[in-house]
Amino acid sequence: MKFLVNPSKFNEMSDYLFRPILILSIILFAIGLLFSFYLSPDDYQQGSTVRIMYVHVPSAWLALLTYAIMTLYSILALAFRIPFGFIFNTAVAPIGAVFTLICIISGSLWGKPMWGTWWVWDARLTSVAILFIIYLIIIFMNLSFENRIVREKVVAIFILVGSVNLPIVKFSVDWWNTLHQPATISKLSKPSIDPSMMTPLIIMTFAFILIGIAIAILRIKTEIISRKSYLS
Amino acid sequence: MIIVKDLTVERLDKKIFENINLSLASGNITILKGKNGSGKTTFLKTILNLIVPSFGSIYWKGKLLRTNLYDFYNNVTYIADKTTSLTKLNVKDNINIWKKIFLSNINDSQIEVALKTLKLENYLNQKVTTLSLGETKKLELLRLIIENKKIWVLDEPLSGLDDDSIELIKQTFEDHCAKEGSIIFSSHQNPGIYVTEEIHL
Amino acid sequence: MIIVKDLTVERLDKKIFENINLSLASGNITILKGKNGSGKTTFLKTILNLIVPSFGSIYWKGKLLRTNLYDFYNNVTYIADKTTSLTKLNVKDNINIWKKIFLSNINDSQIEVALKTLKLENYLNQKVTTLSLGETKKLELLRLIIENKKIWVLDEPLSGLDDDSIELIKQTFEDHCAKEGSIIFSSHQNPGIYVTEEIHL
Amino acid sequence: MKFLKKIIFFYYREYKLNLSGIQDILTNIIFFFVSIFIFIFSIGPDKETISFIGVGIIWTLLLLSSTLSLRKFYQDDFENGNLLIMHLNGFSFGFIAILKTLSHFLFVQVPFLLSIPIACILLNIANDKLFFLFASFSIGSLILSCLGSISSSMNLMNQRNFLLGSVVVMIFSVPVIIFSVGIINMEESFNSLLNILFGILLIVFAINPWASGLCLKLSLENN
Amino acid sequence: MKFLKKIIFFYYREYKLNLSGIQDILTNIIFFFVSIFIFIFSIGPDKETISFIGVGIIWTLLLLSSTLSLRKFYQDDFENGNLLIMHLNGFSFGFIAILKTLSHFLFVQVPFLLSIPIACILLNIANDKLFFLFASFSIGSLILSCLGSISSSMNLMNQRNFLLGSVVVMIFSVPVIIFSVGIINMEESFNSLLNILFGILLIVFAINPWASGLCLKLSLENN
Ligand code: HEM
Ligand SMILES: Nc1ncnc2c1ncn2[C@@H]1O[C@H](COP(=O)(O)OP(=O)(O)OP(=O)(O)O)[C@@H](O)[C@H]1O
Ligand SMILES: Nc1ncnc2c1ncn2[C@@H]1O[C@H](COP(=O)(O)OP(=O)(O)OP(=O)(O)O)[C@@H](O)[C@H]1O
Ligand SMILES: [Mg+2]
Ligand SMILES: [Mg+2]
Repeated sequence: MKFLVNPSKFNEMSDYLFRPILILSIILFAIGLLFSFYLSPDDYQQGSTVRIMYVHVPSAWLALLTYAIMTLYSILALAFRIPFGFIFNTAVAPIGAVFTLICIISGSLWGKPMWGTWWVWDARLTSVAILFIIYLIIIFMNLSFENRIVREKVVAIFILVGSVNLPIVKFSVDWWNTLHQPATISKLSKPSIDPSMMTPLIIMTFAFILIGIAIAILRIKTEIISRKSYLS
Repeated sequence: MIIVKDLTVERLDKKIFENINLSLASGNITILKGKNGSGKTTFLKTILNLIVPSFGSIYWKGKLLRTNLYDFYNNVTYIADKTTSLTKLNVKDNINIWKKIFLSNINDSQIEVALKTLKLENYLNQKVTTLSLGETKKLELLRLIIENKKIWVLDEPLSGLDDDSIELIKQTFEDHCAKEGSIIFSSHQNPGIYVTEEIHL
Repeated sequence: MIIVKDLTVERLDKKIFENINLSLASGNITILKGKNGSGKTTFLKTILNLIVPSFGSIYWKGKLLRTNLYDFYNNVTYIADKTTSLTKLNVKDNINIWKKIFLSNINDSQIEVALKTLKLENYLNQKVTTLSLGETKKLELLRLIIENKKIWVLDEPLSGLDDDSIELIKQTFEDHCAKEGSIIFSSHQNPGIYVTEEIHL
Repeated sequence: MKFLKKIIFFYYREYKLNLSGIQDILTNIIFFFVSIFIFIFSIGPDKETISFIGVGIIWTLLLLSSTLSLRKFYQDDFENGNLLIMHLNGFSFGFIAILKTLSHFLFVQVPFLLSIPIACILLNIANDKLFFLFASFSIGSLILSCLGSISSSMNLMNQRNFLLGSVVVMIFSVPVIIFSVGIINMEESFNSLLNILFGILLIVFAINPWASGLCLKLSLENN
Repeated sequence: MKFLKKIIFFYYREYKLNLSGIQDILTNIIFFFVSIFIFIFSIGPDKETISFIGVGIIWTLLLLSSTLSLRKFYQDDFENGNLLIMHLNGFSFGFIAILKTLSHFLFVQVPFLLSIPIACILLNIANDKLFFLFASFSIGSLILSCLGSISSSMNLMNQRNFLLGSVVVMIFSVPVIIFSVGIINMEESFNSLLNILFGILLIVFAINPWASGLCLKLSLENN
């Protein structure tokens, strides 16, 4: 597992893995799209808008997952002085931001037919919006601080502090009585057992994960190259 | 009092200077010479522990400077190559602020004398922005008198001054050395100031 | 080209200088000397019509300067006693901005040569804040080349420069005069620049 | 031609100074949204209330952003001598004032303008109000830029009474803002009211180069 | 004794400096009141709504205007070398950070605090809430000053993108705001909640000298 913390090991490993991952992700994505558009039934209440779920939920999960991993790497980088953590964070933040954006946009598109508005200020949506802004701040910090050493540390600390937001996103629906959860659970509780909806969701989730990994590999590699001078 | 051993400083991975040695005893004047960009300012800042050298060490009273920093700071006045007076305020306010914030033990009459010799006595109520270049510089140099410390670290103290003022500075330097003070300053020209050591960067 | 007659300038009801005369023909170099606060900067600014004199008049090409201002401005480069480069940007950006905003007819290779002779070619991507004092000054003087005007009005162009750079400036001055340009500059020391006229304030 | 080039390059310079890249504009926009968030957090998520005061929030933020940047208006260029250098290169003071005002509008206010549609979604402002908001907002923000230019050029002078003057100018913006905010809720007479706003804009726009130019000239003389 | 004197004289200096920039403070306060007017006008004269959201508005405006003044926090003293000179005269960076934070509180936030009673009248906030508002506001604004100190010292290393620092401060202050606004509407448990707010203050106050001091040191090294 050394390749998860060591740049050169990571480079070796990713050379093996990149192609299979890319191919697999494309295949999965195609199957997933096929399933979600043709092979899954309409929801008896939501009609075909339920298909937004196959984009919305995986992207939401990945947005959270990415941030969680970034938090882990920040701890690694700060506490154990593993520079790969900084590299990882710099490379992966935009990916997480994109997932969050997809989640927000698909959610809004879903919300218009379901709730009647694009946006409400309930706890989940608000905390996701804040997650998005945190991602953006991380990206901009990376772009605008000049001193590399300072920048990395500041960003890592910021990621750590910002991780407070994660449980809020995840559990906001349980902690507060919000619009988001009732609207979904009450209507999906029966169908969610239905494998015809579960399968495409799982396939899409894996497709999203693999695409994320593929892009992350590319970005991490460029990041490693741009830091060659001090890593070696 | 200050001993510098094999100092090497890098900035943005570029070596600025290498293996500079210096020992500044009390009563000494050291001049720092070198081309533009040769690292005079950097050297002075390194001595003041504002820049971390990549190699070499600095001693103050026999101990490593870093371990003994505030005692060193209590004994040193630094005049930077740019002016630090508050441009929005007038000369008098600036002097007052300095006097207070440096806990100066100089009394008013001494400052008045200094102002007079520097020919600044008529500008007390003028804002610093409206002073001429040389006048601002002279105001800055007044800090030497106000702070009244033993070691003077001066970055281009002579630039922008006229001949009379330079003569004055020369005398001030000599007085200071006679009182066991020590001076290290950088300058492109040396109009006859007697120096004990010359460092070329 | 420029003729100054009986110029008297007051500031805050204080007479700075009185009855100064000057005539600057093409190919001439005039040096302005005087103590700190004697009014060199004020004089140069008055010539540039930035300060209204209380007495006397300035002529440009035989006409009153004030009636002919923008033609005059089209022919003059002013280097102030402080630096005007944008400190937040790097050297390259500054040069680019200057080139564009002055509608410079100088091409890139000429600028490159100038950068090389000024030894600034390695600092193109460095921010101006991190340049040394002399480097900033040299960058400022680059404006002379970029603007490429006939009359140079320079306030203490030599301060902060090392001997090599001063030599370079000297040569640049001579070249400029040979090309029918004229220069008026203020300086506390004159390291052997040949001047046609010396004005003492 | 030369004139046009000068204008273009002036804005090239302003662009370089104001933005080191796209991320700066985006930061502006994020700032806007975060401010909206903060408002909502402190006011509460009640939909009705939010759409009620939405216009007020947007206007306040506009005002904030333009006062926030007033210090930069002339101060930097004045202190580092760039104003002088530009003047010596054929920009008259009045002209500089016009260009600077538009640059303030362009680089500070326009990013906000662009994010208004999204803000309207977040704040539950009805779509049909969007046009009114946009129109009154763009005119109003130009007025604010002009007033800001006058006030901050006055600020350059180091005499006390001018300092007060700059504050007084800021106070002038109060009726303008209140007027513009009011406009949006009066859809019937919107056009005639907008005309009045436009008239105010013309007046300040005409005064601005003259007043700011004079202040710039005077402050350079005293420096 | 010497220590105390240094502190006193530090504030003498800050006082002199701030007095010369009095128009900035005035502009801030004008901004504050103008914004309140905007809200009143956009909401209409409905007293209920106004007093309902009044506290939230005051809080948000406080936050926005303290970010408005962040630019001045260290920038000036950093650029003209005064930070350096003070450090060389025995002020450690962390100490400077503490003093500066308090000075920001004193010269920027306190004027606001003083104008709260007037704002309360304008916004129809009940008198008995004034005390709660004051208490939570003073603690909250100190928290904001600390956050501001950290962010603007960080910004010294990143002088281009000033707003980024403000955005960071604002994001961090979201919980503070939610909390403080909540406090005021829960009069029964006010004291215990205030204690929590006070706890947050202690945390940021403890982090501040360390974090800001480090940033100041690093940015001086790179200048
Ligand atoms: C912009 C608006 C929206 C945002 C930001 C958003 C955000 C999220 C997030 C972050 C999750 C992941 C939660 C977790 O992992 O537990 C999620 C899950 C989910 N969302 Fe949304 N959402 C939005 C709108 C909607 C709408 C309109 C619907 C449907 C009516 C919806 C239905 C769901 C469902 C069914 C899940 C699956 C997981 C679960 O049941 O908890 N979302 N959303
Ligand atoms: N913060 C910095 N980052 C990177 N390089 C720097 C920084 N500060 C200075 N330098 C570079 O270090 C070199 C030495 O600068 P320094 O200011 O010490 O020169 P100097 O000898 O004082 O020159 P001058 O006579 O012009 O004042 C210069 O080439 C300068 O560009
Ligand atoms: N705006 C102003 N208001 C009032 N007095 C001023 C103003 N500007 C300059 N002065 C005064 O005018 C005198 C001349 O200033 P000037 O800057 O012309 O001197 P200088 O000859 O350039 O001196 P230096 O050699 O120091 O640069 C100085 O005594 C200065 O204090
Ligand atoms: Mg130097
Ligand atoms: Mg001068």
